Amino acid sequence: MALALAAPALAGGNLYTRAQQLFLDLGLPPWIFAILVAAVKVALILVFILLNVLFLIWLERKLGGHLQNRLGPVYTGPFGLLQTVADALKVLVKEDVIPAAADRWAFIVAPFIAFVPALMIWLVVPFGPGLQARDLSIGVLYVAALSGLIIPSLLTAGWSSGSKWSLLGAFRAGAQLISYEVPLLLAQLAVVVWAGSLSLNDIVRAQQQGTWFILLQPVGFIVYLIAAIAELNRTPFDLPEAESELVAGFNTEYSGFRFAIFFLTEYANLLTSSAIAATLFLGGWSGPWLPPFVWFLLKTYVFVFIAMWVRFTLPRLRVDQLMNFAWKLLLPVALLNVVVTGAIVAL
Amino acid sequence: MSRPVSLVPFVPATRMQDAEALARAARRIEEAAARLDPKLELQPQVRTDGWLELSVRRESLLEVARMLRDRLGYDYLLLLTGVDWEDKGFQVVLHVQNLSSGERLVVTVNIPRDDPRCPSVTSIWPTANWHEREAWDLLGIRFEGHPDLRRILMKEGWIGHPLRKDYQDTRPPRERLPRPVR
Amino acid sequence: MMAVWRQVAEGVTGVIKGHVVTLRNLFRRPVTYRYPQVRPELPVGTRGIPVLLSDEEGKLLCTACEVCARECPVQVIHISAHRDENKKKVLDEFDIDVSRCMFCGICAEVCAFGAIAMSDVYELADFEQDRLIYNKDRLAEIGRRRRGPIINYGIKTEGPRYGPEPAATAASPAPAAKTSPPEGAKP
Amino acid sequence: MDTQIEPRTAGGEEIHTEEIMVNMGPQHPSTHGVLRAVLTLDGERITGVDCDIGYLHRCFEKVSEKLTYPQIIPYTDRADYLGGMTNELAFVLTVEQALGIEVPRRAQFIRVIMSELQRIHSHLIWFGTFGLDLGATTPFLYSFRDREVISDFFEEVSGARMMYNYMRVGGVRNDITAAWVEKVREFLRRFPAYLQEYDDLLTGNPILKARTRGIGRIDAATAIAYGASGPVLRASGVAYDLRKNDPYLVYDELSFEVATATEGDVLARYRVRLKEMRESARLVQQALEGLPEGDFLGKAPRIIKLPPGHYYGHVEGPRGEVGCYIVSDGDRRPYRLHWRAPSFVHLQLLPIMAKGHFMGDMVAIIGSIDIVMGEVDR
Repeated sequence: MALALAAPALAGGNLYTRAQQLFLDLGLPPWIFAILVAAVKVALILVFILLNVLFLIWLERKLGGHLQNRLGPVYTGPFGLLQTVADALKVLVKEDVIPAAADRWAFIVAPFIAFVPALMIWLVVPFGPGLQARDLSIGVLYVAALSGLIIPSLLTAGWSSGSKWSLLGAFRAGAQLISYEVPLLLAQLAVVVWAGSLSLNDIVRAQQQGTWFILLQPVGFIVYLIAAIAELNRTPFDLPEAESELVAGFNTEYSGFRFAIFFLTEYANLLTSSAIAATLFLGGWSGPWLPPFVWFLLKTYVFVFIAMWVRFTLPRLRVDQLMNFAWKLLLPVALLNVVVTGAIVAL
Repeated sequence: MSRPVSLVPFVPATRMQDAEALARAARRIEEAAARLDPKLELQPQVRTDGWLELSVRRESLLEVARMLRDRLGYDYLLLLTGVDWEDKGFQVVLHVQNLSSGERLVVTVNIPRDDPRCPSVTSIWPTANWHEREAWDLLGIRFEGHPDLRRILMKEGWIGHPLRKDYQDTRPPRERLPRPVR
Repeated sequence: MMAVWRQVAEGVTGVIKGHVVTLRNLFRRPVTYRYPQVRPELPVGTRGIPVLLSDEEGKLLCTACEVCARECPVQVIHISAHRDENKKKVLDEFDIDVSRCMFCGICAEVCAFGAIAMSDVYELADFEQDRLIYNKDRLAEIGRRRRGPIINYGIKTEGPRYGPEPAATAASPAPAAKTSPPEGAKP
Repeated sequence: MDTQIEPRTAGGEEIHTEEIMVNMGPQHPSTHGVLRAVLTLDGERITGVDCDIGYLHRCFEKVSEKLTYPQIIPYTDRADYLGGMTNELAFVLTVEQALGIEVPRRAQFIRVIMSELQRIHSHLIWFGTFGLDLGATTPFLYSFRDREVISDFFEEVSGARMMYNYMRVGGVRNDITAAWVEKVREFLRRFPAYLQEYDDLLTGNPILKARTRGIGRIDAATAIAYGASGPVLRASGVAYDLRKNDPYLVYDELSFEVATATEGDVLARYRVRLKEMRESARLVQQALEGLPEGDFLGKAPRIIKLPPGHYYGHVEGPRGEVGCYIVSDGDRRPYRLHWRAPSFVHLQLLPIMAKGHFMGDMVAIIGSIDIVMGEVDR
């Protein structure tokens, strides 16, 4: 967290130009400097995500525990804070089992296909004013494109495992994620229409000048919330890995660190979706008194809390109800929302 | 969606303790059997615990069972099992009940030990399916006309029928913890 | 149309109600016992392992009548005795194979001399299988830790959780592994 | 299996599809033990179910032939390990009926209290695991929280939390104390609030309704033909309850309603069980009110020998009719003992209920018939 907080100083205009000047004075070609800056940015984001994911996993277990009248992890570290670290260590030293029936290379590669896009999205997430790895002018589109990349990963994982449970899980994952991608994008689209820009930074600024989009777009927010939870494979939409039906769905056969990568991806995606929600609907980093970065984190965790709260309350939908819900309810509502938004904006 | 099923009329408390009611029920069975086939010669016995007991010959079991269900309303098979009486042969025991009147009946069928066959009543009371499979599995009574007579509790390829009194476990004895010598 | 709206409203309130329940429980005190640190206060008569009781002088009450061994449904009690010069039975061995005992308490119930009782000792895990056969010394030792009267054929104990090591008599040298103290034999 | 798949076409050409066979169990999170169901799936739709049981077979009936009657009592606990009290009761009632023993009134009341607490206890587990089957983890923890209280009651009075060995021929093992009664009263006072919590959490939930309504439907005729009993039969619209229809103990002196529903689907069974918990609480309340003074263990012969003959006794267990069939040849040991396990009977209905439904419904159906494999395999 400290590293991330120090980021303004690193990426801030002053320090940045000074460092650039230093490099040019040393006679080094400018591309070396560009690569170095990029590497620092990537490292910072990676650290930020990993730290948060560690915290998220702990939070999920602790919150889940207390929502269910139990304690959650208590033994490792204060409040069991080091539980995730302990689990990670345990998982890493476990045997890496690749089933005999598996399609070996696809099986090995699948977790990483999911993991890399989950990290890449963070390129465009604005942590604070100017605190953004790259302000793409098509930010929202970029996010949408990358978040869709998880589908091939899950399909690959399920198919290559050589297990029927995994296969069923993969089919479910494919159908579900594609279906919920549509209302998710439409919910984002309404925000984009209102803000008049695809750049996440511009969207935050638009909210800073006006009001938060959650107030202007309540329907959009709810659609986003539901679709995002579905995209994250979390209860009540956790069908691809429904443990009471499909054992563990697409990752039934995964163990050891490959399983850990899937696990990590899942929580990284939760963080991503929450960050995007905070940016699009809750005004991103904008807010009084506190530093922008803190505001950003707080808003992200509001969404995280909602997602966890929902998980520990609701039962799971059935596969056909899931599809009906997406196509017959969520999609029309999201479309209507876009149309109404467009009409208002046009007026 | 189909229509809701109507509630079967509530059965009043029928302990069936009074011998009169039991005797009446026994007579009904006797009369129905006589009407069906005089050669059946069914003699329902009245027991003290509220049950009727009826011994049926193996050949006529199916016929009697159908009569019991269709004519006399014994629609509910509680359990079907077998008893190994060693040299006296096997006995198949059915407990059936008339849900709406509360009449209860034990049907026993004696079958010789060297020819342990018995007609299956699965076609009359579908619930008999697993009960008969269990009786076949554990006692080795072959139910003829059963749709799917396989072992149910023991694994496939098990040798022998464990609930028979002369069953010998052919497996090697399990390793026991040696008692420490003191 | 009205019916549809009512259904939607019902659904939404149903979901919200559920969330309220979980949120309310978030602020409730957890009910978890932190087991190894916090031990439950077991009622008298809880059926842990059966133990042998002694009189004030520390002599076993058991008369080797073998009723318990006969009545035990799983046949885990092993008794051997000899007759002394007064033709009185003297108990030599009394072993209970705890790994097969099902803690039904019949042995304590049938004992006419009150020599056997169920104890509240239930943590019986061990690293060696033959240490699960409790001999009369270990059973008597747990029995001597009794506190309070016998209620529901059971007693409450105090002190260390495990019985003492089986005495290595000169006649039969105990295996070497047995001399190591049992793990977790802390007070 | 006999269901034909309609051919699918794409661009005029028929697509070749195949049913897949999936082994659900014996190690599967929702088969409630070691049930192995061989499913034939057309996509997600179930076209056939074949149950394979016996993984938990412990030769209960064979072992019983070698044991005296008091020694069998702890074994009956282990048949349906979530309904120990009612199992013991079924066995003990059969023996008492054979011997013609009169049981003291206090013992009868205690038995009623224990059976009904056991029913609540068992239904709470069912509620939790049913929620778990449907993907809701929280109800499980809540119901176990409340069930622990009842386990404590049992432990205090019988010495064990699950394998009670509490019923005796002629009465019960231990008396209940005034302090215990007060504790149970306190629990019953809080119980409606618990049930309200469950209702809010799960019963009113639209997802639960969508998942359970119209699923696994069986009509009354099928239920009767397949020998269903208990909540499964009552949810199909047959008000058959042994406590009313063949009253044992003092049930005919207590007032309670038989919980029924007519739909015969998973939701109906869910409702029936929740209602039964309320009724059981009422019964415990009444039994505590009317608890007479007196002996808790009546006179029974020291050595129990049943007169030659065969005897059948049954009680209404949490899962249905628990029956005990004893054949005696006059010895101290039964010549033959057969256990009518409701779960064994109900499991036969699974293929009928599951056919044509989705994979996800399968777990809901298994959850709704509330099987205990210990009882199925005995």
